[in-house]
Amino acid sequence: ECGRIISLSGPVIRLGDPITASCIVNHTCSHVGPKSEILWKLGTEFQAGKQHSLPDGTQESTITLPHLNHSWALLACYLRWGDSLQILDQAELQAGYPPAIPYNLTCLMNLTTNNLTCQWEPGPSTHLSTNFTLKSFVSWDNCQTQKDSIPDCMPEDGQNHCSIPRKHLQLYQNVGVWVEAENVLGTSVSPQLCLIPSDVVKLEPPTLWGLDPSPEVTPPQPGCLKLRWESWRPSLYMDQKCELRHRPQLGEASWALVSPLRPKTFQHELCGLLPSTAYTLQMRCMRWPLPGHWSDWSPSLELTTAQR
Amino acid sequence: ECGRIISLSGPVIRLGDPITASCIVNHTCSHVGPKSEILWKLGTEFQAGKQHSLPDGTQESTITLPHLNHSWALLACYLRWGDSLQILDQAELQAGYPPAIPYNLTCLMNLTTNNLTCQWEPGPSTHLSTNFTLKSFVSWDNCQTQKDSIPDCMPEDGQNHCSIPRKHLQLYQNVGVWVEAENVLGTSVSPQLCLIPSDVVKLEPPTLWGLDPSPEVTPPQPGCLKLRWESWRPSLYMDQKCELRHRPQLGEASWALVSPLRPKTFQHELCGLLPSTAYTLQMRCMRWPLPGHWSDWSPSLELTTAQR
Amino acid sequence: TALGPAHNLPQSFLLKCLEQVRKIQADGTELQERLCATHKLCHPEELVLLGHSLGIPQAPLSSCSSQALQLTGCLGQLHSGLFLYQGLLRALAGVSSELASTVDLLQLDVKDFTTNIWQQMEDLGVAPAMQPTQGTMPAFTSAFQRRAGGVLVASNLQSFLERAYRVLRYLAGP
Repeated sequence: ECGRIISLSGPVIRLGDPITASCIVNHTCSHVGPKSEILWKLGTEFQAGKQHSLPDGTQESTITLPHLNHSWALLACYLRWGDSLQILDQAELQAGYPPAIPYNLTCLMNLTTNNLTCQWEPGPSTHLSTNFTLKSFVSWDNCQTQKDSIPDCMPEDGQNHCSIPRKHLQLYQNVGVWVEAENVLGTSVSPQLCLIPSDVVKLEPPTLWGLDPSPEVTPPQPGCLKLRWESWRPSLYMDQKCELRHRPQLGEASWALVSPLRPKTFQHELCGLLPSTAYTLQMRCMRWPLPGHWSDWSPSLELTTAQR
Repeated sequence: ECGRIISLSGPVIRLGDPITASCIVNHTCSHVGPKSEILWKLGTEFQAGKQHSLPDGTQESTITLPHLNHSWALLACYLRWGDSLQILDQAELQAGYPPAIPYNLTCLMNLTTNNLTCQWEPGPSTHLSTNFTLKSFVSWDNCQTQKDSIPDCMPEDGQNHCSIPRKHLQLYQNVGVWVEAENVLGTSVSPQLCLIPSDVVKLEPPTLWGLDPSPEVTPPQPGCLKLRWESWRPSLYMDQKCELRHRPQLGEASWALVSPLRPKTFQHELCGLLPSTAYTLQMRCMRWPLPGHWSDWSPSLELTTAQR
Repeated sequence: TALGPAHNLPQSFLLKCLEQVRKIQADGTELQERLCATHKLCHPEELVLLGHSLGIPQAPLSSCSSQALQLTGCLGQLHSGLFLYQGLLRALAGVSSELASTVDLLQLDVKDFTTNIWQQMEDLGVAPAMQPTQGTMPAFTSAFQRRAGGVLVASNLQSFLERAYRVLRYLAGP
């Protein structure tokens, strides 16, 4: 082996930090004269280093790059050999930042997949391969002490969300959850969230239907509408309160709100409306009185009130 | 245990074959009177069996179903107990056919994935879970003897095609390939194909371009078109012949064919056409003189001939 | 005996060989382009010194020169050369994840071509009793050396194939 690079300050450094590297050329490198010039090439640019001979005749050239302003670069050590330049060795330099502290950690319990899905903001790019891990444990107090462990949740490459499977969860116990970010320059840890999965259930919107007149359903009074609704089926085991909003389709009237309403009813007459007017109705529900989040508003239902 | 079914003719039988099963009720089944009636239920239909006592007081009922006309059914053994019917045991009956001989086995060598992909017709449904396996080997003669083995290729569930990876192939040697189908009622084997992967390469169509007048390209003569083409890039290492077909866009003229053509040309003047007429052109290529398949015709190129 | 175009090699064998040479050349070019794009190792002439120290062997084709074509010897040298390149490509294993599939494909195509030549030598009854065994391969002790070795092996292989193509073209006639 004729020569090689010994990079003194590690293959990965902080962006902006200086890099020192040295390249040695063995005196045994037969084809080479004693005083051959060693050159450096960073990316496409040649640079000279400080060259000196070691007692055993080995040539050494040292270079200090003030700061690396690319996150990746190739540094090659060349030897002038006759009228050609020969590459002796090449090092891949990587520069970046240690991971920032992940923030905005939020979690939602999904009743369809039965997973607790948490997402977070990773912070600015580190330019380095950075692994995120969602860590959590079950706690019987408010997340001061661990009752049961939960395996680490590894998000898919590049994703900033992870889902903890139902089998690791106790839906009515506290779960302490946080995010760890790690790359070759360091580790960072997000603040810990302490939540009860059933309190963060993500409700899908309820479903609204108009009621067509039939033997069981007498036609609505003028200025009234007959409708029924049912909150999202997988959530029917939860006590909920719902609210209905309506407004005439035309014009810029603001929403009128009817609240609170039961999560399920087979027939509801909504009155006090303008006769023979097309209305837009939407509903949303929320676990109640136990803690929960509002669902999104349901898709609009268009109904027209009876004539006077 | 009060009683259980002993199915005499196997849980899986040929569709249409009779099934015999018997159910025994132990005399030790304390709650039961000595002469309790055993009943059978196939699907939703109750049937009586032939019941007799064994020397040790055990009751046995045997039933013979002439032919099972469902591919799957539940057969339950009941015991009359007071005025209720008690289920003692239940057997799942499956009926189907042994696999038919797979046919229409064809293979194509894909130069993008570098796989040899074979597909076949599985034949009529067997109503049973049937596994297909693509078996193959490398041969230095015409598939009489095996030179090198190739691992079995297991298609994805329900798929009737499988791809043999490049690393198991020798592109210029014979490959013997066939399909084996297997289910609980039997096995069947397709006829063996003997092919050379490079002779069954699937060529993608060539690319056709019109040539815009430029310093290097003089405008075409009236009634002529200037075009260039290149056969599919991954196949350029193959000697090929191509053919061009063209016809006026309007009207019902049949295709005129220009053949054979080289697989790549930077400038070709096609003449003998109607002046100032819009033409549709397509090209296809084929490995030649070595064996191969025609590619599909290329997408149409629309060009208009120069005015007189 | 110096053979003109008259020889007992089947035309389909020669056409397949020509096709295989072109395929391997295309694979080799792909490897060279990737080594250049990914690792900025684009010029074999910058790696001569390293090549000496790594001791990358070259494959002779002296029996295949058009002035002194010796068919049996030429086939033997073609086979030995291809066999050598199979070994060199195998020694490059672990060159880098980006290049692994390109090196694998190149090695498979070289292996196919080696097999074809050997089979034809057997058919002509000129195949040695034993398949050759691989000599000692250069030891690449760093990722850089594997990549530099890749450039040198690919470059040597291209010139080997160039000479092989000329003799096969000559044998296949017009």
